[in-house]
Amino acid sequence: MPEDKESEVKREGVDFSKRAFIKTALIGGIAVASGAVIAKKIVSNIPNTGLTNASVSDELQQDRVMKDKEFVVMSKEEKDRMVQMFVSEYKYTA
Amino acid sequence: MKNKVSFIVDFFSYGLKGGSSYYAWLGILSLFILPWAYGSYQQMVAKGMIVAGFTDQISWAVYEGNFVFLVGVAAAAVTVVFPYYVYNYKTLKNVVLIGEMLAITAVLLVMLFIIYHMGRPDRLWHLAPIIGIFSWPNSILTWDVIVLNGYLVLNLICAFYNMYKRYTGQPLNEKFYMTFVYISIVWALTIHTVTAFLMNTMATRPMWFHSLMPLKFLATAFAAGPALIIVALLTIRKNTKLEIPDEAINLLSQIVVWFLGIALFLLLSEVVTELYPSTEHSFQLKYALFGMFGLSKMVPWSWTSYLVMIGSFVLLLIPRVRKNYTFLPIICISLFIGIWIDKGYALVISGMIPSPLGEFSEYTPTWIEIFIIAGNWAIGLMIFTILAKGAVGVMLGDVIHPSAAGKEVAHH
Amino acid sequence: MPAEEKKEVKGTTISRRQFFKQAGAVSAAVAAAAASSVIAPEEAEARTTFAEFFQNNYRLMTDEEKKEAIARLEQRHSEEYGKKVTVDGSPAMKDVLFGYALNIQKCIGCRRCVYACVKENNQSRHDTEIQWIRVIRMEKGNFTVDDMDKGYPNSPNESFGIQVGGNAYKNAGVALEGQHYYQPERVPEKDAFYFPVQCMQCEKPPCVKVCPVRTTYRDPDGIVVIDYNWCIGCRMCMGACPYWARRFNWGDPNLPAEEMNPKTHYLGNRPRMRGVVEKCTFCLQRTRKGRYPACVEVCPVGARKFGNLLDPESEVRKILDRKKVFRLKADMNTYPKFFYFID
Amino acid sequence: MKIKKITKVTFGALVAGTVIFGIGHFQTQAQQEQPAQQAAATATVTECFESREGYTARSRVENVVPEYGYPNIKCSQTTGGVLWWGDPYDDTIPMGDMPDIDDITKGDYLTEDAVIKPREPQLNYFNMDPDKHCVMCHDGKAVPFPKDKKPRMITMHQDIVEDSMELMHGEGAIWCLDCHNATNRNTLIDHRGKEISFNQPQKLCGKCHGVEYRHWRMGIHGKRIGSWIAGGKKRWWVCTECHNPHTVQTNRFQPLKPEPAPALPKGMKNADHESVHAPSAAGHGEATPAAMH
Repeated sequence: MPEDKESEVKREGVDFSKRAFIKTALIGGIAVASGAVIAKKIVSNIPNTGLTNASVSDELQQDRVMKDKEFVVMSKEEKDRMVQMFVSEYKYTA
Repeated sequence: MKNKVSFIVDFFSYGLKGGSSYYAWLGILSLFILPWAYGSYQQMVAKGMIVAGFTDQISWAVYEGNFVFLVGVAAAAVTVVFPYYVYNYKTLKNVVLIGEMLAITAVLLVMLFIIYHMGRPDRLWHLAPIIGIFSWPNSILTWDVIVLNGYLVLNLICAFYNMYKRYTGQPLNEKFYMTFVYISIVWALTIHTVTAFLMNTMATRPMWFHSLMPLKFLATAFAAGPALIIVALLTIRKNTKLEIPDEAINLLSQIVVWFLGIALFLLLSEVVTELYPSTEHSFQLKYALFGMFGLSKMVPWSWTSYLVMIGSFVLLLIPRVRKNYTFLPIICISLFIGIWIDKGYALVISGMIPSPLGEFSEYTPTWIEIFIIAGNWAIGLMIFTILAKGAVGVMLGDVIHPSAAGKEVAHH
Repeated sequence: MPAEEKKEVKGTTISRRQFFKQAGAVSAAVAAAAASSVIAPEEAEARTTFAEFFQNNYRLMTDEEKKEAIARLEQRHSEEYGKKVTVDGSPAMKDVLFGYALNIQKCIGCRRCVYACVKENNQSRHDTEIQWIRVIRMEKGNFTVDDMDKGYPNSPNESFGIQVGGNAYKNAGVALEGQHYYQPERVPEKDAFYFPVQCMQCEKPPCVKVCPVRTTYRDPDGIVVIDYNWCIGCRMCMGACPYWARRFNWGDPNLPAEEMNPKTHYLGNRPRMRGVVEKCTFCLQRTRKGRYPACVEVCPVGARKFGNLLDPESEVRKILDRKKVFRLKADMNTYPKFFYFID
Repeated sequence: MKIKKITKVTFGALVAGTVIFGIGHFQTQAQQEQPAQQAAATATVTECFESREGYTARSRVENVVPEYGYPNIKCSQTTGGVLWWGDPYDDTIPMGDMPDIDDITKGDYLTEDAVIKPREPQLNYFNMDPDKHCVMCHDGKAVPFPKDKKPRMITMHQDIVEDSMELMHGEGAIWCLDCHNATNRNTLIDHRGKEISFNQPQKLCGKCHGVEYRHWRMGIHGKRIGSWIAGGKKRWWVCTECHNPHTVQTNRFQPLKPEPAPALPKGMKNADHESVHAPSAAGHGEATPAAMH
């Protein structure tokens, strides 16, 4: 009985070998291609990372912090309404 | 006119006379006057408020706290006036005048403290209507000026009119008198409510900015005020011939328990409301209860106050303790001090921490400030002693116009 | 009765004034000759404080009274500081409503604005030190994305096997929680940004509302000013201000004569006295003459912008048009005219 | 008897108190005088920089407005920065012409009264001839011109430009002669070969940084002092007065020494509690229940 099982597994492996090969090849191909793309991306970015990071951290950091703080930025309409209020309600009293 | 002058003279000369223990008491109080005078000179004349522990971060402190607390004590006179006049609770007959004397003293003391709180007391006249600018109704402070002065006047009228009529042996003009009594009952509620508004309308101080504040103010006031009246009554009963029935004291101690219970309930709901969501609005309360960022000067104070309040409440719930007149004054005094810490110290000061810009700092009273506060209290106690003594004299019939001696007139 | 009293008050002031006029020439000469004299300033102070005691709120003074009050101050301060001090009383300019904008991304936290303000506005230098601008250093916080996946509490007994997200039990922070007393070697620092706060000259100022004697009020150009001579020092305004913009002279201000800025305004930077509140006025002694406030001029990175909100060509209006703008504590509904912006 | 005793004690206390009071009063007076002496003892810095350390050093001149006894500038005693301008236009020249920009705002009203602090007088390297400076060497003979603009390291001029070896600007895509004029080194040059004065670097910078340039022209970028009134006289800060063009990529502004922290509130010994803060960050903030966008 154990022999039977073994042979069955082997048989299955043989039976699906072609399809399995195509599958492997496809996945492998995609993996290689995407790996290459990623590698290319990484490699092409290497010379600039220092400067880019420095720039990003310097320029964008406060922006990020402000977003974390969630101070409410006024919408365009809100600003216009406010300015309109300032202008229309201005009154000079000596 | 002549009668009035002789009444005043008799009233105060009786108030200033007493046995050796009476003088010893006044003598002890007058010992506080010297450091007080030194402190007052430093603050008012020599250097300004810099001699006290104030900072721009904590710009309201103990003077304001004492002010708030004493407004409550003043308002508490209503706890004896109300049952006596509205419910005709006759056992309070001899208590009402003491309560009114306490109210007068407390309002005077309130004004004394607020003068120390002001940066420019010499410019107080700017606040006077007509010659100055009285920004009523916009500024809550002006409301407070009105209610406090009004309350002082009402109490002076009620108490001294009553006493003067007793002095001359004339009957009271019921209509005139009762009108003022009823007005003063309502007025008493307004003074502490308005004082609470003074603080809780400051939206930028989250610890004060909630609508429970006036309620909590009244509840604590109606616990602290009667507690002091109980102590005064027991002292008077022990040292004078004035008859004060046990029922009167029992009623007052019941009032203390009830309002203390309400105050503790309000405190609990405030604590849960603030601490559970734990938003930034809870920072002030958290600072008071647990300290924040290693700053914890307020913690022992606030816990002492809360524990004293809870302990007194539990003890006073037991009728046997409440009716034990050796324990009762001890509990009353500690409760009075406990509520003073809560309202006069912790509430005002932790309400200012952190500052609206989130800056944490701590408050340290200076010695000069302590001298001034102790001196003010000594002055207050002195005024109260003399006024109460005079009132006792009137009630006993010792202070009486020669022409009225021996007459019996029914009085409230 | 009150009217009579007023007349009396006025009478006293005038007679004092006449006395000054007679003594004026003499004392001016004395001041010029002996600027270092210790007695002169004290005398000058004693003479003027009496008259100042009875003067009315600046807003209610007649032009004549204003002139008198100003002349009194000019003479006294000139003697006191040993140089010619002018006290300007110029009213708000017509068709001007001042607005301020601050680029929060550019601010490097160098605190130069703080000290420029102190120099311009004659604040007390020490005991107690008064500064109208406070710069807060803020950091990126600990509410991190990483923590979102973490469970709390860590003990399996209490967690019921359910994650609640690592931030749920943490306290919320304050918008303005940060360091006020930062002192690094160099600014700007990495991982920090800086948030200067000063008076916002609110359109709906809570401080004005609570003042019991209306010593603080809003002038037509939108500046909330204080008549230092009318202030009773009750500090209601300090309690009500959501921006902690007001400072109090706890003691006599310490202003060295050589550092004193002699070009002053009655409602602005004239030397203050003990026991009164003071605050930023957007340097109205300058801005009402057309000059930028001192903090705008001194900012080394140009983060501060100032102008007329009624003029669409002004720098502030252009910023409102083009930049992302927010207001501090906008929910207080105070309508601040101080805007923070980002590029 | 007791009353007499009490009176005696009270009187004694009164006398003792008066003595203590007197001593205390004089002591406190003595304390008050100390800080004033300290303040007088501090030295006065008379030269300080404006925005960028090492770029503009300005000397303090007394009595610019004799009526008030103003100095033209006040210097920080602690950091050497300018803290206050008495005369905002001191030492300036007119901006000169500026090309129009096609902006939606009306006109170019600001240029008329614009003044700048000229940079050219500061170019005093080998300043024997006022017209020459850089041209003394870079005349095409003493130092040969490079034939192309390919970026390369140079070792020259680390004495004038400390960061010349590590040019960050342009991330390696540009180099010296993209901005500096090869044939007339006293000037800058733009990509079309137009000579630009060192006084007006914005004409060069604006060629790439158009948005910043337009905002600068509008007055919403950069620094100006003088009159806030639209069209009023202003001293404009030009690009290089704030930004170091060689290192601007990493440091938008050169780090500075900050002015001292405010005095701690009375009763506080240190500000250590501030560092205990768990810095909040994502806290919603009083003003700020909603998200930013």
